[in-house]
Amino acid sequence: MIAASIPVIAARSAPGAQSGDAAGPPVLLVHGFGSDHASTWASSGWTAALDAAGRRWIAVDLPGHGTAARPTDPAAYALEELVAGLAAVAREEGPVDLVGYSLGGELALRLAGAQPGLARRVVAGGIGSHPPPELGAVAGIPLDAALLACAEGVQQSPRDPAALTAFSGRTLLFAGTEDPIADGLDVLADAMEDAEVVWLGRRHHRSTLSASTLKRRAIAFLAEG
Amino acid sequence: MSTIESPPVTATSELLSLYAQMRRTRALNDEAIALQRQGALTGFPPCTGQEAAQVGSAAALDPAVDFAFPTYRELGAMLTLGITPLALMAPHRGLSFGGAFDAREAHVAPINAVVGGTALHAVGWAMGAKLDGEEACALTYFGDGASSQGEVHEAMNFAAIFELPVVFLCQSNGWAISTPTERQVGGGSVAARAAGYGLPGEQVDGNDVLAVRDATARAVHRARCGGGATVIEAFTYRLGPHSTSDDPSRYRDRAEEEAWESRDPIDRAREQLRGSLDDAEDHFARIEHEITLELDAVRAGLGLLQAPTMREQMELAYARMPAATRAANAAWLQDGIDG
Amino acid sequence: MAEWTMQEALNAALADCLADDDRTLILGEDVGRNGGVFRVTAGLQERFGEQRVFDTPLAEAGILGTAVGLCMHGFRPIAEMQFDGFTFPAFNQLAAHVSKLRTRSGGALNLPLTLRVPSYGAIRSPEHHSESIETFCAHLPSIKVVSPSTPSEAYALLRAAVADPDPVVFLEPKSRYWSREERVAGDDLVGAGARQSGADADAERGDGYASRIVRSGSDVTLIAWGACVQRCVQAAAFAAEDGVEVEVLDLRWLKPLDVDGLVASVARTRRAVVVHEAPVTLGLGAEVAALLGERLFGTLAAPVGRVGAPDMPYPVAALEDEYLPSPDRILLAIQRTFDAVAA
Amino acid sequence: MASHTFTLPDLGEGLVEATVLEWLVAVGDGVERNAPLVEVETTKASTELPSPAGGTVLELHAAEGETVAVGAPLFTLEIAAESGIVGTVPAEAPPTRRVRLRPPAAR
Repeated sequence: MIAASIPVIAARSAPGAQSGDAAGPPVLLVHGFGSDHASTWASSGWTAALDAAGRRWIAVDLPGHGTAARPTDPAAYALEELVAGLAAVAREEGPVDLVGYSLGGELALRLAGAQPGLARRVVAGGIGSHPPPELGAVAGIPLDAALLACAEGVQQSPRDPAALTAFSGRTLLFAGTEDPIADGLDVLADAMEDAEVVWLGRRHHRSTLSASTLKRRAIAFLAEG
Repeated sequence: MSTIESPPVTATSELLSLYAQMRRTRALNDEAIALQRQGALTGFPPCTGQEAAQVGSAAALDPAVDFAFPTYRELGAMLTLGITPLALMAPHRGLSFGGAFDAREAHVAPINAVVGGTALHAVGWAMGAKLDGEEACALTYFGDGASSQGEVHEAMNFAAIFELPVVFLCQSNGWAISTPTERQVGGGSVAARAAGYGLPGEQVDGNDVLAVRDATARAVHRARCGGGATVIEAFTYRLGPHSTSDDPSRYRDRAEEEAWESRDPIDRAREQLRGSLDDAEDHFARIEHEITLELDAVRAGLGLLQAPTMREQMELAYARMPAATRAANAAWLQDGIDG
Repeated sequence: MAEWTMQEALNAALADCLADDDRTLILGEDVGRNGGVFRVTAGLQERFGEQRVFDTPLAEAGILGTAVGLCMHGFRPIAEMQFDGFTFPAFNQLAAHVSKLRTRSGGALNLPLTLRVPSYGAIRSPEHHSESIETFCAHLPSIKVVSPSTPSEAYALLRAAVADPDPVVFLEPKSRYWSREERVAGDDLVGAGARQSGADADAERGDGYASRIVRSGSDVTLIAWGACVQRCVQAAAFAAEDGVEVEVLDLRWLKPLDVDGLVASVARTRRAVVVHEAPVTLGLGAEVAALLGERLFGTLAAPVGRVGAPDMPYPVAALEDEYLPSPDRILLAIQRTFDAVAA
Repeated sequence: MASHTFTLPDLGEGLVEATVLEWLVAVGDGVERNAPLVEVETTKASTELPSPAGGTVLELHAAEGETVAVGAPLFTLEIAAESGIVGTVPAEAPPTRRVRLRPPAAR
């Protein structure tokens, strides 16, 4: 496994804020392409909501993003390498509840599918049944050498659709109704053993995560007995 | 006036106990704020964010030998010096002013809200220790706000002239209610003033618990060996309000608070411990468990704290109450019974 | 008609002082952007700027000493001590300089400063936040001391205090900051320039330091100021249930004392009781009782009563209500003036 | 009671306006300082803004879907006059009595 493919733990919940083990395993938060842990999970209010619900959480920065290493070899960003890197973190901290968005959502599903022992539940959004669009072309994100390599690495990875839906545990999929990337999300859910879908009205790819109804629903889902 | 880099990390077990004391302080501090919101406490001055400056400095003292002089915000220092949580909560139930503990036994002066004056008490105590030939040191706490009081300047000068074993521990926490440090401390540094009195002055990162502990330990050692007084300026930040009835949003913005929140002294110590202890998580779990038990005890004990009767409070006024006063008090109490 | 609280009335008075005379300014801890810990100076820095309303370092001697210097340069400073219990570091300035400088300078240096002090107890706060300092201040020559009991009084007396050429200690009853009162239309003082209802009423009697009768009665005079006036009004209402007509006299000025006003009232009722929060020993009640004894020895039907605190520091919040002068303690003192048998 | 109108804060990165996606409080609700207040969307992403102060919501100055310029009024809070004031406001409890006066016959 390529060391540079391991994500960095960028932030954690304050200790003692949680009400002990009864509150469930730590939540591993995985952001999407071109973003980082802070703008995906902090400014959207997710970390505050998890704190309020007494859940421990860990937020990573994926390679090439935020505080993580910035390799420029596309091979470091191959899907299976990113999944293996994420697995290393989950093994260290795990088992975990996985919460991922966009590229992070795909990584979460693939990790849970490949190594079910590391994940208790998965919440994944901003994805669809078709392979994600030309990552490099996603508007508004300044692309440096690392991000270009990341886009290329993910794009060229062999995409085994079955690996995306292999996880048999409780899964919550979500997306905005105005998000074209989420085409076929229902098909994805049907292909999974125990998945349900939440659609957020009037939301597109970049305005879905902060929806308060989504947070309430996801935290309740993660807290189910 | 020297700025000393943080010393080589001492034994990790020391850092772990300092971390535990800081977590304990933060937990009790947050519980007190919640209790005030629920009406169980009349008011509370949080020390959120200042745990390292308080725990680190207090840990350098030997309460059996030295004497500490707190103000009203030194929850962390007083816990570290062995004062019980309930003793420290009593004033905020309106049941005691100085705290329900024996100052003489604890070698800790009562809680005090008129800042600055106790610096001179530390000078007096230190003079007594010197006269008695004790190898002991007085440590007085004050903030950037209190550094403007004349008494603090007089205390530093007396300590210099009489070469007294005193540590002036200034927690420069950024704010005196709504007045920022730059509108409070002329010249920008309290430690720099020490040179004016011929004393050594030292600035230290108040959010680095080991740096504070080591700087204080050096000053305490210097004092005990007859080397005289030291002024330590620990830069930290009052993350919370002045007191539970203060609203900081009136005078400072979230951006500044968030910047300091990201430099939380407890997070820093926790990450250091994660780096040097492989079973860190187990220790953290144990510490949180002990804190939970202690908070349960505090909540339970709070209701059992008894208010003094007026008669008891009256007796405190004199060591030997004059007969005329006793008679007048009795008559006054009788009116309360008749009326 | 609109209502206002004492805090709002004081805020209005300060605004009018600043508007009417550009030599007035306000200094103290947290009086600027924070608007004061009781919001009495709220909005003033915003309106008049940081040159006229500004925060000082945390040093009471520094605040009062600076105010003296500002007077010497022709300003009319209004300084705030954040709490009664914090004033003592400033007492050297008060006793050694504010009280003596005019005499020391042969009359050349006037000190038209006003020292505002949130005073007295009853707000459940920690130590040093509930003191009564009127006796310490009134005992000093050249210093005047005044304490309002209602919002409109607070407006009028603060305007008078700031306008006075001599140093005035202005004791604000913090437990009454939130008391409401109707802003009497005809007497609408906000923005009515320097007209102070208190001073006007006294125009025909004395020089503007008069007391006022809050409630007239024939059987006994209750004498109080600041927060205790309301306690006397409550006691008078109870007394009326027993057929006793109590006169309540609000002293307002504690230095100088309105001797004529006191004598006029007690000459009629022949009985008097002074009520204050401070300890009875050497409290201001002692001065009032001595004056009335000297002026009305032959008329008094009983010694002047004094209701105040015992000889102990202000107690913890849990004992505050028992410590402060209750209506029952006032009624007991009134009854003693009935039971006294003249020699 | 004092009411205070808060404006849309500077969202950084040179953003000049934002669209209200969803109010997380309604008029009349109590809100704590730093509690979730409103979700807004900018060209960059959607974020959840915390309340800058505690109080009761008096008025919301922009409907959901409406775009607000940075610095323009966003909402008004009623801040309790006593909030942020040292000490507790004494309750105007009606006084009680036990002492009865017995005035002398000749007065």
